[in-house]
Amino acid sequence: MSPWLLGPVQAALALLLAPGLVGAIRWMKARLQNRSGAPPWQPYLELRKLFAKEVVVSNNASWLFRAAPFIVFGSTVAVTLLVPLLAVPLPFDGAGDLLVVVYLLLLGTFFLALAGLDPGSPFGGMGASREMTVAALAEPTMALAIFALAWSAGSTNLGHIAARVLATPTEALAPGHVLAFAAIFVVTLAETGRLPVDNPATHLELTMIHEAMVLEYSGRYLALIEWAAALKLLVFFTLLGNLFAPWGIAAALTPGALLWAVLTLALKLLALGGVVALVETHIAKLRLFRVPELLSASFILALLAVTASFLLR
Amino acid sequence: MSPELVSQLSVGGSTLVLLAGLAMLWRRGVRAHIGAFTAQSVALAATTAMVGWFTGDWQLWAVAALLLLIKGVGIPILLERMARRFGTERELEPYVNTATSLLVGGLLVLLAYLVTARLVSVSQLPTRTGMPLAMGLVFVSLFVIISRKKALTQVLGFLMLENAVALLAVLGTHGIPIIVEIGVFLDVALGFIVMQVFVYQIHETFESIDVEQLNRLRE
Amino acid sequence: MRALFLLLIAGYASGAAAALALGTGALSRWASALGAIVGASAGLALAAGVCIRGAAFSLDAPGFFGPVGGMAFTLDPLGAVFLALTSLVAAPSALYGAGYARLWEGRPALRQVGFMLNVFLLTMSLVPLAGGTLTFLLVWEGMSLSSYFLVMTESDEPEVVSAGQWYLAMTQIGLACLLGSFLLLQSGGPGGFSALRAAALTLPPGTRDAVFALALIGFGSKAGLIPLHVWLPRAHPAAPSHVSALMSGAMIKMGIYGLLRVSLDLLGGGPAWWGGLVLALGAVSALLGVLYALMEHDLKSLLAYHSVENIGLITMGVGAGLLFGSLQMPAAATLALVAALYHTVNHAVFKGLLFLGAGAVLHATGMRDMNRLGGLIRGMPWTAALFLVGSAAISGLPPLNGFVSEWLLFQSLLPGIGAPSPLVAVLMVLSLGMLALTAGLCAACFVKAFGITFLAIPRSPEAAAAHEVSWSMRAGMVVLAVACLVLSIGAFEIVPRLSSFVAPLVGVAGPAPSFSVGLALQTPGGFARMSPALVAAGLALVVLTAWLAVKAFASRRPVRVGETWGCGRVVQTPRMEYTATAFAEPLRRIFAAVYRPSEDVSVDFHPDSRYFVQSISYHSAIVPWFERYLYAPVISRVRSWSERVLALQSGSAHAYLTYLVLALVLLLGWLVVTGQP
Amino acid sequence: MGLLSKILRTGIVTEPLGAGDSEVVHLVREVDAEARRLFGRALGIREVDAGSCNGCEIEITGLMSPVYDSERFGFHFVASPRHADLLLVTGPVTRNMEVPLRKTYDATPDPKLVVAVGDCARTCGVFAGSYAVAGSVDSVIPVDVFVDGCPPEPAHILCGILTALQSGRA
Repeated sequence: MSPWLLGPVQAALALLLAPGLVGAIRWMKARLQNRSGAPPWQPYLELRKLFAKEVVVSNNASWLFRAAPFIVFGSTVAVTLLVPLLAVPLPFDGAGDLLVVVYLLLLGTFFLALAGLDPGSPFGGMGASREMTVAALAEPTMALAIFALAWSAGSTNLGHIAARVLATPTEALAPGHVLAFAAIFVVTLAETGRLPVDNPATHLELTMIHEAMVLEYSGRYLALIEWAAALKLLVFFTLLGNLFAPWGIAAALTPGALLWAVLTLALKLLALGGVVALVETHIAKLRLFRVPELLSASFILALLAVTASFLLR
Repeated sequence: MSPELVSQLSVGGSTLVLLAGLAMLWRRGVRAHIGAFTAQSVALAATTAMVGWFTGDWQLWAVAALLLLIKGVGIPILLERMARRFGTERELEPYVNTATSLLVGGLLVLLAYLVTARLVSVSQLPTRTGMPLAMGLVFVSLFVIISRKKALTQVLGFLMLENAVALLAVLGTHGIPIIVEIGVFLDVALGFIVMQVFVYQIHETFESIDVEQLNRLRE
Repeated sequence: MRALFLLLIAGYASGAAAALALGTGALSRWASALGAIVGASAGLALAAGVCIRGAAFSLDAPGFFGPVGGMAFTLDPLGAVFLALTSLVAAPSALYGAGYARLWEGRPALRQVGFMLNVFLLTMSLVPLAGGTLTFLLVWEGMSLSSYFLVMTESDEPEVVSAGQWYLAMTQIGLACLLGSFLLLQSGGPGGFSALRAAALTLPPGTRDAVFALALIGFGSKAGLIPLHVWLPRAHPAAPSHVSALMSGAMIKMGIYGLLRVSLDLLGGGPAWWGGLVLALGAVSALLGVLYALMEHDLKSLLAYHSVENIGLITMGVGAGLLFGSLQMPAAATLALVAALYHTVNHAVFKGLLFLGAGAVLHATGMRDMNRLGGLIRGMPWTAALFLVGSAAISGLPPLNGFVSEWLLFQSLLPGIGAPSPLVAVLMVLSLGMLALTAGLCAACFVKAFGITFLAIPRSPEAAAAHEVSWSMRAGMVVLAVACLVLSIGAFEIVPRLSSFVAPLVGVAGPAPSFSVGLALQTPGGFARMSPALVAAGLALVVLTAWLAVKAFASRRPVRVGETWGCGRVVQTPRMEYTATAFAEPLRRIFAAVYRPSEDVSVDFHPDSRYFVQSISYHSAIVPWFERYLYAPVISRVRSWSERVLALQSGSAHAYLTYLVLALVLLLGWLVVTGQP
Repeated sequence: MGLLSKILRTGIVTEPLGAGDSEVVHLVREVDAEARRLFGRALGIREVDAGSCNGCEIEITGLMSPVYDSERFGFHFVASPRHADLLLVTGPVTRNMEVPLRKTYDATPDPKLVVAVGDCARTCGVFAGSYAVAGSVDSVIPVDVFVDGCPPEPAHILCGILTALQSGRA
């Protein structure tokens, strides 16, 4: 398989796995709440239903409201082309590095927040304001964690980082790496709207952050946004899994190695999903003005990660 | 154990110790503070044991065991009893809110890194890489003492300071002779008992262990 | 080249003359705009010529002012970049101005604006062309004065007058510092920059530091660095929109040009603390600039504070370049300076676009307060789309140019973390954190600016009745929007050229490090590679395929237009929407330590019963730190001194004569004492 | 770790749905095949309280509890009618709730279903003839299934919804 084909294959695989990942997390949470819960493939059915449903658009909404879902979905899919899901010699590695990934995700959040404001409902405004606040506060942690990683790996390009850690396994246990992993894990919970920051399963509009922005969407637009949110979760988990524990990533593009890579990727995603499910069962949602404390704690983790990587220079 | 593995482990160990200190800044409940202190002592003992294993010096093993015994088990039990008696209500609004105190903690670690940079470049020991983080813990524990209102938390701040100094000693000089170490433990135990009496008195006179009440003592 | 230079001067001069001569009708508007456009395109051609050929162009007119000294014009590649960005913003703004000026038709103000705009553009274009001290200071003062008159066009409103006073005071203080700096620098030979370069080598370190400090204050006040930024959020909103676009896009960059010219070219770099100070000032300006911008709900002062923020980002690049230059890391220094230069050009383009957009909103609705705008996307689709492009560019979002220069800035700070001295490493880590926080907050601020102004339901009748602006204003904005995309896609061509201009300044012998490999940008040592063209193409491709796939597979049902869902409330009024103040409220509480917000809510109840509220008025303000704690004491002390000096003015002629004689005697006495020839 | 061990000790408590008795559930309108095919496995439910005394609400919250666990049938409760496919309406429609109920119905994209829960929804129950009541639910919006009972058991509500979908799965 030619390297240039790897990009679209990775994107397709990510699109396929993303709803399953969200379904698996919901299934695990259900089991932790002692109920049988929906099967893990439930999100696929929901997407199928949403794509077939009618679209109702508010009369205040402009063209931006209808264009935003495609931009959000497009930017998140573009990120999957850059992230090392299966193989390390990424064809598009020269096109973008970890910073490009962060800014592409910010592009998605930017347009989703604008779409939240467009219909003119108070919930959309509230969701947009809180989402942008959390995204702005998570930026410094992400930047420092990236540079802690890049510093020990000698490059901010994801392919190099994964290859470097693959080459020297002791690198993965370096304190700089472990701290950067913890910092990015907290940012993942904040950016993808998981529990301590925002409750994905809430029905009370006043407590929502992510869902408040999409209250006005329906039909195929809602399907695109839900799929993009699942994809964003998958991207963050892949960053956590394949940058910090890249074992199992295919070095050569042989079918055997690729199959093994898909298997280990699925295992890593389930493991991280399990950790998130456990975390969400044990802790309650933080009040909005305690979230900066959580994010400053993760900033300190990232700061220590960079300092630790100084010391071992 | 190759030298750079030791330097990596010493940085890892001292990072764990420092993280427990920062957790003290982050969490507000007194019981969480005690848990952080216990974890810190265990990590400190582990680091000392690691250095002992590397240098093959039995004294360090003894020190590690002593550390684990006294600070890992003994003092936390006493603290637990004190906390239960004096009410474990959450730390009132500390002088500095949590987000700012965490940022100040981060800045203090960077300051420590600056302060010990020359020191690190001078010493040849493989464990020198962990020293800036140990110095960071010294500053962080001092900050805990000045920025928290609860007497119990300040006692923990002092004990954390003592931990930081012990870590600095282990990393900087591969451990001081056992006799000196035992002397240090004695004065820690003594200090702790004095503080226990002191906190008891505060509680008796003010029904709370909020240090701010002491301001009322001036005439 | 000489012909283009003369055409530049002739273009602007003819525009100015036309504005004066042809009365106050449409003809005068178009004639002055045409003159400005001719001058701007000549400037662009001249700059392009110098950039491509890489060789400097110089023209001396020694005897221009007789014995006092001559005018010397040289344009080296560094100056050419700044001339290019000035002309790149000048042409669309002039075109936009022609339509915008219909506001003053039939009033003398039209003549004043037309004339002053051309003089302002002429002097601003000559600043990077100046080759000697006398020329530089002359055109610098010309630029400041003409922009002062432009700010004062609508001088009937009180806050415009106070803005003018602030602006004039700050520019004169800046000029005084520049005078001091150049006098110290020129303590020896004649005025030409080449002579100054030679003289600078022999200066003792103490004087060099003094020259640098004075230059930093002088150029910092023009650029709007934090302690000296107070005039910017006052002068820009007061000026007409195309003028504030020019001021924000090009004029404040002259401060950066001056700083680069003095610190790198004339003084040839200096001790490490120069770079550290500039980097720290830049980081603080960036963060405080965006924090204050978040609290603004006046569209143009929000954009003015964002100019302070972006100048902060540029100064961080300059500071990092200086620092690495002094630490003998030429490749890193070149990358930092390239990032700063590239962000200067990008900021000129997207800030000009945003100010023109804000001007269009002001022109259509007559209001700048975002809390009373809203829903303009329906009445002004062009302006909304172009303002969105500007917002996405300034927030550093991928397909556009803001993202490329912010990426370069991030990558330029990274080598600093590996610097030998720990103080530099710690400074880099902190400035990196502040840069990332600034980028995040900037994106939040522009969701507020665009969302509240253009989306949802209009909050006032004027906003509801807004209509699209004239074609010339839209054309000006379209040119800048296209430039945003071209500057991003073409980065692989522009960046190597910029690095070849900057490398000699930082002491890179031989060929400059080219930072681009094929379509991608690559930082020194292959540390990071990114190709804006591929990212833009990939993004467009993926969005297109998604759109086609959905169109093919999703349901055929027509889209039904319903009412916004508000928990079934009976009527949907604009008062239920989020306003700019509400949008920024979480950030205000989080950064309360910086803002120290004060809120007072007064409720007056219905006269008959306390249970029914008639009206609630809510007023909140944040502490203006610099005005209250830095400028107020200085102003009050200056005022008290001036009162004391007032006593001298006793009104009697005899007293004044005695002062004259006294001064003469003192002067002669001093000459005798010091034995001066 | 106390929570985790408690979770492991209690195990899964969801009970299989018994065969609901038919006279409680009244199918009023035939649901078109396309809606049934779509909503068979994935259904968004928006609960609308049109003036109910909250007796039915307590039973409906029972649906989400581990014992009845409506999620196993693919139902999940959503916050906005835009995301919903089925409106679960309770209580007689009071004068104030008449317009909001109609707005909610209009806000829901097609194909959509309505299940009216409780006696009040069908006959205004004890509130019949009150000055504040505008009428029963089907006088305001078209209803597919009525579930009787004051309040009906969660199992009956579940059967009502499943009857609406004609899937009737246990």
